[in-house]
Amino acid sequence: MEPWWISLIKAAIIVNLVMVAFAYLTWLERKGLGRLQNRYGPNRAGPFGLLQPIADLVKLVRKEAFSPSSAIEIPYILAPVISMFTALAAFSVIPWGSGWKIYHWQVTGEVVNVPISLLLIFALGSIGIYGFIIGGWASESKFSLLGSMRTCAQLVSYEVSLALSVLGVVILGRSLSLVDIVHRQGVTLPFVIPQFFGLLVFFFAGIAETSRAPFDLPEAEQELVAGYHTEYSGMRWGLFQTAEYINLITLSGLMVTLFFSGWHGPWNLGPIWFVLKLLGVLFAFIWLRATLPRLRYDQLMRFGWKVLLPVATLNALVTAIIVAAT
Amino acid sequence: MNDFAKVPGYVSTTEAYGETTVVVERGRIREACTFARDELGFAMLSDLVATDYLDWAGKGVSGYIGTTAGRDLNMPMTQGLQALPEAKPARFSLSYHLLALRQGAPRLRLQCWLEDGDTVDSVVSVWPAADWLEREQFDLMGIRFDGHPNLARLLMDDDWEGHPLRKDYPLGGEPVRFSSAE
Amino acid sequence: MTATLPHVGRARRWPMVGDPIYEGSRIPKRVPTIVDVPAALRETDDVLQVNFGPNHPSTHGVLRLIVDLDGEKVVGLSAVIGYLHTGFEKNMEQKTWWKAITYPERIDYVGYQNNELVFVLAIEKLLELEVPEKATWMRMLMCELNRIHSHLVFLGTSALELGAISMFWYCFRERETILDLFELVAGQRMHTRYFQAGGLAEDIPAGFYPEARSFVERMPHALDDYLTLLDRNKIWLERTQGVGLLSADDAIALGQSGPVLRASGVDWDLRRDDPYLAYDQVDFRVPVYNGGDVYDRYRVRMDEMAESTQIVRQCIDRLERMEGEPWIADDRKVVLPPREELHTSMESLIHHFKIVTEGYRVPAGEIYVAIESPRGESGCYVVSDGGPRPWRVHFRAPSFAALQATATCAQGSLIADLIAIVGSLDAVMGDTDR
Amino acid sequence: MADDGPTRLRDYGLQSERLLWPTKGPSKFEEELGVEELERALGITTLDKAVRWAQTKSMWPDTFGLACCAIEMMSIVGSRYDLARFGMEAFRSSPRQADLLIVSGRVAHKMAAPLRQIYDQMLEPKWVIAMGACASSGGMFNNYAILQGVDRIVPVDIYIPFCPPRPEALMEGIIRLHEAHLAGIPPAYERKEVAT
Repeated sequence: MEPWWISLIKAAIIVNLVMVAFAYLTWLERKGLGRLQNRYGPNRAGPFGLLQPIADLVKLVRKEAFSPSSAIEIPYILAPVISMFTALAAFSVIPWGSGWKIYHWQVTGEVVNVPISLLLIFALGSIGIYGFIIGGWASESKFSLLGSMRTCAQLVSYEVSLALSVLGVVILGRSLSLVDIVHRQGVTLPFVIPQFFGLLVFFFAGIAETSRAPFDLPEAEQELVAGYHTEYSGMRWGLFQTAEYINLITLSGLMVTLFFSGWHGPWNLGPIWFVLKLLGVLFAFIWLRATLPRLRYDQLMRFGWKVLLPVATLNALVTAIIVAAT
Repeated sequence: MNDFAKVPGYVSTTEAYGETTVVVERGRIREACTFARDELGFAMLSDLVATDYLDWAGKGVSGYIGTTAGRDLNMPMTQGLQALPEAKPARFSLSYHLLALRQGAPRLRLQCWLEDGDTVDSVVSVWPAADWLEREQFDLMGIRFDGHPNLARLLMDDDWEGHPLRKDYPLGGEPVRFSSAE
Repeated sequence: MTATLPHVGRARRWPMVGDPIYEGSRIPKRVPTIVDVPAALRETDDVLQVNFGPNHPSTHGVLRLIVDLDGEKVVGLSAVIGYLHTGFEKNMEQKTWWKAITYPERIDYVGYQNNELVFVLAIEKLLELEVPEKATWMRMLMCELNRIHSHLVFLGTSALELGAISMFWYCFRERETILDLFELVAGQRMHTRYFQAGGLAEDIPAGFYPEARSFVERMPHALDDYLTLLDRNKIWLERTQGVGLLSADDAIALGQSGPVLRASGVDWDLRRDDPYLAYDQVDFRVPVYNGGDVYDRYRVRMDEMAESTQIVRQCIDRLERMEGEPWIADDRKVVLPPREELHTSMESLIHHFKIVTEGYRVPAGEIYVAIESPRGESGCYVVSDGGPRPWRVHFRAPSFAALQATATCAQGSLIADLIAIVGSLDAVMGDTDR
Repeated sequence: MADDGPTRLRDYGLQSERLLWPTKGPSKFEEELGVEELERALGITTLDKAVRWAQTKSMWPDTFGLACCAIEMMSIVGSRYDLARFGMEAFRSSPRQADLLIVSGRVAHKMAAPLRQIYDQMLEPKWVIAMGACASSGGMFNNYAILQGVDRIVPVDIYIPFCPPRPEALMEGIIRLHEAHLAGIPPAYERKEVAT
């Protein structure tokens, strides 16, 4: 067991790493979309546009702080903070290495190893949704309200499938702890092979959970202007964006952990494998965004309840039966 | 040509530039439109346009006319202040451009004449397409249509004064100064 | 011939020679231009009234839709237009005929060549001018390029509105090549003012044909790309098929034209049924679909792009054999004299001076000219009193007619459909408001 | 440097001020800015410079398409011109998150109120580009319907002539705006007065 202050240091490192990862994810997305659309993407701010996220950040911070006169002040200000906090907190249980021995302390590859870390991630995710809902509701704008309604419906519906889709992994991994699941995959094989349908459901539900295209209805720019964050500006808006992207990173990390055996790989590269796999998953998200049109509300609901949910349930059942039989 | 004589409220027919213009009485325009649609097969109202002839032929038109036929400068009517356009029966004309979806795309212009303040029956019940077209003419020309479901301004602001396309409405805008002296 | 287009789940019928043309409609019922909220619903608190526009990302400019929503469902809809009313018709009355040619392009700023053409044709009809053959064919080429351009803008923006963002870039890539051709010909990317009364403003520049040909070679492949990206995409089909239905009768009653009318199953194209320019001398087919939904409108435009490419190819073939022929009528009362004559001929100088300062005179009369613009029947009603200025100019705007159909199409749809419907009607607000 | 001759913007590093007539006095723009104002505004610190750099590198436009120019404004996002290189591809549809209002096209009197509202909804710092002849001065539409220049209702930073401006022209306008901001020139709402 490591002393508490090591966890603290690791938390600080992880938070900063995740923030940097978020910043460069936006850069990657803009560059990636640019390449997929026959153009360069940002390249004026620093070499290859690498300073672009910094410029964005500074600009957002220096933007006038503002709240609409009709907004309900406290929830309006609190909403982005909630989203941001839960997004950052959720990453703490994702293991990104096997652990190292530094001096005479055994340092593990995650901030904390909670026995029920999977449940914790889902719980934090669910709380984070409140941030989006409250934010849209408190800004007292019709477009925000519509965006909130969509967030509410979409995220709640897809949460079910998301949770069910990992049931198979939990059964195979025989634990709710992400660390145990990763270890188990290191011993046996990545769960993507036995749990392929689980992965598919997880992937689709994950896109919906993070409101990415083609499930980006809550902030469908062409329909609802900007959805729940229509009335937000400056860094408050920035916090929402950060929360969304960190959720995306967390979800991709979770996917790597659950299905692609986390940091395991040939030549024991540890965190490097984790990052590479993470990048691969993130690129899939960007690719989808560049390619697919957006679903309609009723189609989204139909897909969630009539396709994903039965598949996820069946997948869990079949896995359970096979595991019980062998 | 005989067909058109049967149009309710028929007044006259003119053929010019390959186009047929049938003038009908102002009060019977809706009947005429219904007849044209149902009996003559002009299924579509493609356009509705009002023209203000205020001060038409009020001043002579000078100079030569630039047709291939009018190139002889010594001919009368090609030079000087001579050409006066023929007078019109009333201030406003209202032209309904009808189109039949048939071989050759036959077109018909139903026209009626009205003075300022006269109203004309709405043809929204004949062609729903007339809804906005009539509102536009009301907005820009000030022609009132009886029986229109919602005769409000369409293009200009609701509180706009006057009807901009009338000839007595100034062009508006602002004088432009090019010198720095002002 | 163009590459074969894959068709998904829809019968296609090309009209044959001798096919009966649509006989018209008796307007069976009242077609609304406004959707009213049901009285029972208005009483409750469930209706949320939202203002889409005038500044909204997907209203194609400054259209304002007042939408009553019951949840995601559109229960009430009325359109407010006029936010781009520019007073073209009034301004054109103040300009001489040849200066007024500059204005129509700005009316429909996506299909500018066609709008320019309709006004020039109106002047020529009043003047009874003979236009040289080369000019006619070049006009046709430019108009068809412009049609492709317009449909590309439609495709890019409406795909963007449905969330397929990359289509925008792919469509604008081809659009840039078309604009290059325009620039090569006229020196301007948009609003070329290349058509004069009597012909063209300038001769076709050297090097135009190879450039145009390479575009013609490339366009079918680009179309294939678009089809691959959209037509084989389940989400795209789901979003567009069966959405925004407009029956043939309603379309005729609402005065629809162009792709909207053809997507509703009415086989009508002025280029074929009332040929102007030299459309009776080129081979092309008129795509007609029967569904009357957003998907069919998109398909009609896709097929039209392929057909227009073929027309452009035929125009190039024809024009290449007309090297050295005149590009503008030789009528010094209307047409500016050649530049080099100004230095040697007194008469030319006078003509030039008269045309530029006072303008040419057009015989008195009233006419209505209609052509098939990318958006449908673009008409121009012109009254002349025989003077150097038009007495009255009025444009029959296809977008104006198309927008009237919004309410009919949007009955019982969701917000997301509304966006698709407004996009599919392809209204240009400049055209609507004038 | 103000000793020998009047203060010019190019003395402060605004490179793109055209130097065709070096001995000419201050331009209209510089007069409008005022020499004292200029001195004050240009006394910027390093931190200020960094912030200004960030603001120019991430100046997000609002999607405010009006007429013909809007089509060219769209093409500047297209792959040939690619505004994304300047970090500006994030066309925001909510004015709250936008920094730059490109008024692209003619503004009818009916549209003036919405335009002003959009401008007021944007948060400082904010900039306005009047794109095209119509937005700058009414252009060829000197009539009852069109506002003769949007500078009547919103303070304009950059005017771009032409009808419609080529994407390159718009890009030059944007780059000049960037340069002016980097050189320390305050946004137009601090310099100009408009009727409210």
